[in-house]
Amino acid sequence: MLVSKAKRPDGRKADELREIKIEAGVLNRADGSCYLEWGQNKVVVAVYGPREALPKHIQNPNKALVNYIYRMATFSVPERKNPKPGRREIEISKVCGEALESAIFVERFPNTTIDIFVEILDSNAGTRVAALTAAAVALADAGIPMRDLVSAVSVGRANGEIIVDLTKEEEDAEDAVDIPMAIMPNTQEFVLLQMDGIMSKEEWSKAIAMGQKACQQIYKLQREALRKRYLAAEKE
Amino acid sequence: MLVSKAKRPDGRKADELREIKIEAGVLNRADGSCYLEWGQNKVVVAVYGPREALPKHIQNPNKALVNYIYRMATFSVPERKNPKPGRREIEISKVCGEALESAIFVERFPNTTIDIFVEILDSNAGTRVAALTAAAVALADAGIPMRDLVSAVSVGRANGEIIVDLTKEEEDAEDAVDIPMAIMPNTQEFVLLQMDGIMSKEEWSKAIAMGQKACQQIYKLQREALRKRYLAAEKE
Amino acid sequence: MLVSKAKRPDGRKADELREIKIEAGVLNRADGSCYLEWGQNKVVVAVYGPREALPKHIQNPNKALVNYIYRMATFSVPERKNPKPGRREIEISKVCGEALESAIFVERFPNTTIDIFVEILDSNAGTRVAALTAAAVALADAGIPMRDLVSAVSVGRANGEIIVDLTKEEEDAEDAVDIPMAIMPNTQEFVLLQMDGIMSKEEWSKAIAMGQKACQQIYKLQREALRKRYLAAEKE
Amino acid sequence: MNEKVIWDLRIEQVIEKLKKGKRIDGRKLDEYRPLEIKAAFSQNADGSAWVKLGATEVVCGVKFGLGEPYPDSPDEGALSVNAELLPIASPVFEVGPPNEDATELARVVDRGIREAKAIDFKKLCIEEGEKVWIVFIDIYAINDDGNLFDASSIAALTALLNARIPKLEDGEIVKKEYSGKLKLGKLPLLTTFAKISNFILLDPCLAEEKSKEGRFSVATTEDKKITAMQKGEVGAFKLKELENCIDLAFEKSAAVRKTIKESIGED
Amino acid sequence: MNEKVIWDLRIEQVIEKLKKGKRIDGRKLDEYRPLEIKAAFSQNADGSAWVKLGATEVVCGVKFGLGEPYPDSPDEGALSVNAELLPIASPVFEVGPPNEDATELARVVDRGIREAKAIDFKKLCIEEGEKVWIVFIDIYAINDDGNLFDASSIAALTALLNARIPKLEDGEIVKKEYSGKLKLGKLPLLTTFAKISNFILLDPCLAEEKSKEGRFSVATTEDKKITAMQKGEVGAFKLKELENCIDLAFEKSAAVRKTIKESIGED
Amino acid sequence: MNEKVIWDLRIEQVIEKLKKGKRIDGRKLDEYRPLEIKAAFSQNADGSAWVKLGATEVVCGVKFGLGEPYPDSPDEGALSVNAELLPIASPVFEVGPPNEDATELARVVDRGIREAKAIDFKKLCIEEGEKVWIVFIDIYAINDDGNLFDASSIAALTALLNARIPKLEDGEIVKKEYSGKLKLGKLPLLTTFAKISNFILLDPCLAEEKSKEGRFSVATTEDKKITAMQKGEVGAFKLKELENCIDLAFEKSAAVRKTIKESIGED
Repeated sequence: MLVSKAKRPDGRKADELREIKIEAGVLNRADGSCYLEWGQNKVVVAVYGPREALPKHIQNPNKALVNYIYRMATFSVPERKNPKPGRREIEISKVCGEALESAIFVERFPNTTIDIFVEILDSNAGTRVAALTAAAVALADAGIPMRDLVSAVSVGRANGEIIVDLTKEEEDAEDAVDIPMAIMPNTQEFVLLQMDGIMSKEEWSKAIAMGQKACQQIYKLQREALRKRYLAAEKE
Repeated sequence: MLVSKAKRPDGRKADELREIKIEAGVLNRADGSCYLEWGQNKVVVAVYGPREALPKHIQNPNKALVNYIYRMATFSVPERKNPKPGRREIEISKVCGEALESAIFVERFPNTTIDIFVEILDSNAGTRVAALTAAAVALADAGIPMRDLVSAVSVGRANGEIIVDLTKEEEDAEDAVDIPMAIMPNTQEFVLLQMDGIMSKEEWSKAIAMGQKACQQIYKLQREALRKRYLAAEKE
Repeated sequence: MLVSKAKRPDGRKADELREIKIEAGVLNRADGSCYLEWGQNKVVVAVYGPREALPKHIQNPNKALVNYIYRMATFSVPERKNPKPGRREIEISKVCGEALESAIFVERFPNTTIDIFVEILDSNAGTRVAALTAAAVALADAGIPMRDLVSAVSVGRANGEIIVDLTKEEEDAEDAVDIPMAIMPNTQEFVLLQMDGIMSKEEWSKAIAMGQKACQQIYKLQREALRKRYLAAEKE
Repeated sequence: MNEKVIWDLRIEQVIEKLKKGKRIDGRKLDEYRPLEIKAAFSQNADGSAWVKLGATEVVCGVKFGLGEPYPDSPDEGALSVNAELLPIASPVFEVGPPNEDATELARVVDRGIREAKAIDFKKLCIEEGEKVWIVFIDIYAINDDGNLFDASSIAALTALLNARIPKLEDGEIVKKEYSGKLKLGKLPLLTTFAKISNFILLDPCLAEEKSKEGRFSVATTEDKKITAMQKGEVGAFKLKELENCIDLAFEKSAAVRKTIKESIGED
Repeated sequence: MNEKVIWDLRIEQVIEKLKKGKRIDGRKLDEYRPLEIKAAFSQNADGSAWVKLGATEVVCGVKFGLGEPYPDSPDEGALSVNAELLPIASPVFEVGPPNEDATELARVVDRGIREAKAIDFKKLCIEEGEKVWIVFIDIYAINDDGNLFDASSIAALTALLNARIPKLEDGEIVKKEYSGKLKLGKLPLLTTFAKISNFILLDPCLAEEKSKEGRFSVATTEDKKITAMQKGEVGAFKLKELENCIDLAFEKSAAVRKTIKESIGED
Repeated sequence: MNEKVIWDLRIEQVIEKLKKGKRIDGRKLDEYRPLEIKAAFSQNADGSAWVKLGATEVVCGVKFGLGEPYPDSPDEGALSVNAELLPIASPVFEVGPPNEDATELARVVDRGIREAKAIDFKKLCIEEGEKVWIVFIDIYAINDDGNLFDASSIAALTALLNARIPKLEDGEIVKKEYSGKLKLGKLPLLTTFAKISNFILLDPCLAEEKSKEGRFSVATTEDKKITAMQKGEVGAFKLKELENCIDLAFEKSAAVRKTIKESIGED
């Protein structure tokens, strides 16, 4: 696969990720947590559970409920966001929760809920995949058993180039296509896949292949963050 | 009783109904259903129940609850309606539900709810009586035992004439009076009666008498729709 | 302590209260009630309980919940108030409920709720302390056992003077400070204390001392209202 | 629970007595409870009334606000009637936005006033197509001992009758100054009946409301016109019963109208 | 309860049959259910469609409203897609504002249309920076027998295709008069698949939806472009599976597009 | 359940130790937990701060918006303070709009700033009667280990101190450009106390908050003025106790003010 050598507005190569920092276990009230910086994006995630699902009538006797709430702080975007959750936040919460549930052994925890709360504190495109990546780490930090981690990235097109990890500036390009995706890195199966924009199947395939590669890098960073966390916990 | 021979804007006689088409049992997920066209009005009704009322604390150990929800599609009116239910829809839901409950043997189904959902898809005056007429058919289609059907019509005055089944154009007349009414056709008892406008008792009496006659015609159409439904069901 | 002799806009002395009328037991559906006029302020309070707290999951097995709801009628203020409760009403409800709970023997009534509903029907500054004063009387009227009554007043500064019981006109002064306070009159302990405005600790101490004196007058009026109520009840 | 038992006994009593032609509180079938009205009780309201109908208490305030006219009536003011069933008024009323009972109450009071053309909306136009007065009528139930409909209708009419229109300066409301009284063209009043065991009762008290098999309200004017009707609650009425109610409404509302006028010093 | 037992049996049946390469209703894996479309069924809507896909029924209405443009596109109209899962459509749908399922549905339909540039928003500008047309697409589920996504997409596209733009006079909408039809640049359609026991099924019916381990939808145009994608529900797809879905979507949507054109008399 | 048992034991411990004059975490009664501040952490905010007070974490962002002035102060900007107790911060916080706890928190922080005249609202007027700056202060609790009040107050003051006013061009905000810093006239800070078994403790941690019989907060400025007070939660304070709190607030807030200035490079 050929990757374009043209430089992007921020100087990155087509298949180059922005800088990503992941820290697990940052909050003492949550069962699991993660703080992640991905370029300008800043995300905090807390995980609670498995805990009894209440009120009782929402309980599922066959599995844990996975409740994923994605929200953006009012000041995390260029123009102040209305504090009320918008339809975008509701849709993202739904599909990202489903993506994670695909990896969790929910059948082991009947009648419970696993709550995953995400807050975006600063943003510059790609917040949903940043949050998903952080949430997978927070779930692991909480000791929730999973088939695999979930690693997420956004790929797409801007200014004629197929690229990974679009910035806001690139998302605003005339020909922009944004494809948020998340895979289980060991099986390479897709648990999240969305798309905005118009492109051919060939371009799409090229973008997806770049995304798969990027997810392996992200997976490495996730494992590294978890390793640090376990070493620190052992010392305590 | 003298009925004026003056023609109305759409050419109808004072005591003439618009064309009415009723079809019972149109939906496969509901326990009972009805699709009704009444002039330009188009209504779908679904009935569920008697089913367990939830949450438990709303249950009545002496009778079934009757829950009637009347809503208009945003595009069913000349100017797009706000999707949020308005006060008009809430009041209509209340009094129409009470009208139907007057005919249902609710005491036979303690702790349950009978849910009646109405959606108006196109409209031109008289939607609440069209919906009530359709709902009575849907209840019968669901096999809910009733003292009697409920037949509804709107009567009133426009341009100096006492008339039945007003159109929007007639409702907008300077001297318009609108009287939505519903009766149990066998006992002739009123289960719904509202009024908008100003008139003398004599005019009111004349209008009501015309309404009673119209309800008998509507009753015939309701029975015919149910007969067709039963024949079709038998064949299956 | 020196009290200024300068006259206020309505002719009162610095430490002089507006006229206060208190009537206990005015409503027959509530367990306890009170109607209070304090200058232009008019307040109705109803108390229900201790009654079973519902839904069950809100019950506290160690004590009664105290639920205080303060609301202003739309027409009770110079410009029509939005009927939806505002953040001011929510905060006042919280701190005034906590103030009263401090005086109630809540531990005697596990799993119950004591509901205190306040409606302001006309207003001119000091409605929260008027309501609190009335609510204490309504609680006593309902026979709820309390350590002590709660007597409330607002003190502060306007036009350079430390004064009690500010009017709206005084609250709008350039240098206005408003200090709503409530004490248990026998122990002199503070159960409510808020402040708006900027002042030195010396001024604050002077204002508080005047408030303590005023609360004793208010306490007398509360007891008098309750005495009348008991005499009337005995006659019945 | 005990509450339920007590009400069941009361309902039995209501019906027992009715069979002997008597009401639980000794009234005749077509008799109102004692009516007391305190007009203009609130200084911040532009018009107001506190109504006691037996033990039932309702307060109502009128406020004038500035707004844009509706596109289809650019030279007319507007009316907004709201009702709240305060939890103060009854152990079964809950905190929160108006429920369907409050909505029905507000809308029936609204129709009675609006359809009678009691308010001349053209006189409430300030600048055609731009600025009009909106008349806000806000009703609060304070104690529910039955028939909140009529108590609310009485309170609303009284509050309108003592309402003053604020003074305007440069298009803004001048606080505490008024340009004159609101004048009403008609005096519509609601009269409400309950049907119990085939008896029709005027002005049902709470125990009667709990026993009822249907409610019927009719708004009428001093010149014997009907301006609104509402059959509500579960139950069915015969035509003859409705006709009798209308006749009684004409008659009984006349006395109420007199009490209202006295309350505002117009008698 | 019994409901649950019945569905469990149906799910077993779906899977049992699939293992033999058969679908519960006899269809091929890549076969749509019968499609019926009634275009322009509502007179008050500016455009409308009633779609039956098997027993699944969806109605959609288009209305044009006047509004201000967004500051960052002062010369463009706007699009607002809403969906309601009416309790009419299913015993498990509840009364109330759109939940997360309805929100996802509306937004996926929206993206398919918007990203295909099916609507030329510049042509919906009335006065730059001041006044534009807002296209409201409102979707109502009437009977949910599975695959509301495709039914909604078909209904939305049909309603847009028969939509007429209201006539303006002095900047106001003239009722019941129109200035012309809305013209679409592309005809995007959603094609939805379910994954069950490693089989990929086109147009899942309700029993299949309940059995599924993942949903995948792709919006495509007549010139074989992809304009939106949505993997939803719990479950995971292999890349190969996704690629096959895209190819099938290109092929299958062509036939649907033909049925739509027939429904509006354009074939 | 187990959670409850653990907290009951912690509360016992808090009280046990206090009787020996000791706090559960070894602090003196009038000692703050370690304070860390990261100013300007968010690029999209016009001003921001991330505050750690012990394990308690709060973030705050300031944004400037354009709006109309209030009719009674046509030449003044406005302030809007909001707080959210994110479910991230505590297993007992719930998703949804701000509850009464969040509302109280926001309003007490608001009063401290507003009443101190920390912000000169006249300088936030753009066009008298037409357009002013609205200062939005949004506070999010990230980890609740007690005393969210002081942490929020510190975060709000720090965010204001590093806030830059956006640049305007033709009346619209130019993204990422600024016309200058917001200048503050005063530096008000909240200082919060808990009363437990007749001891008064500065900066209660969570275990202490759960043990408390009353909370008292006082906002003070660098020139020893009081600008807001709030007694909250169930419990009663003696006058002498309140007076001691005020004196301590003057003293302790000075040190906090120093840390804030360091965080923004002003020391």
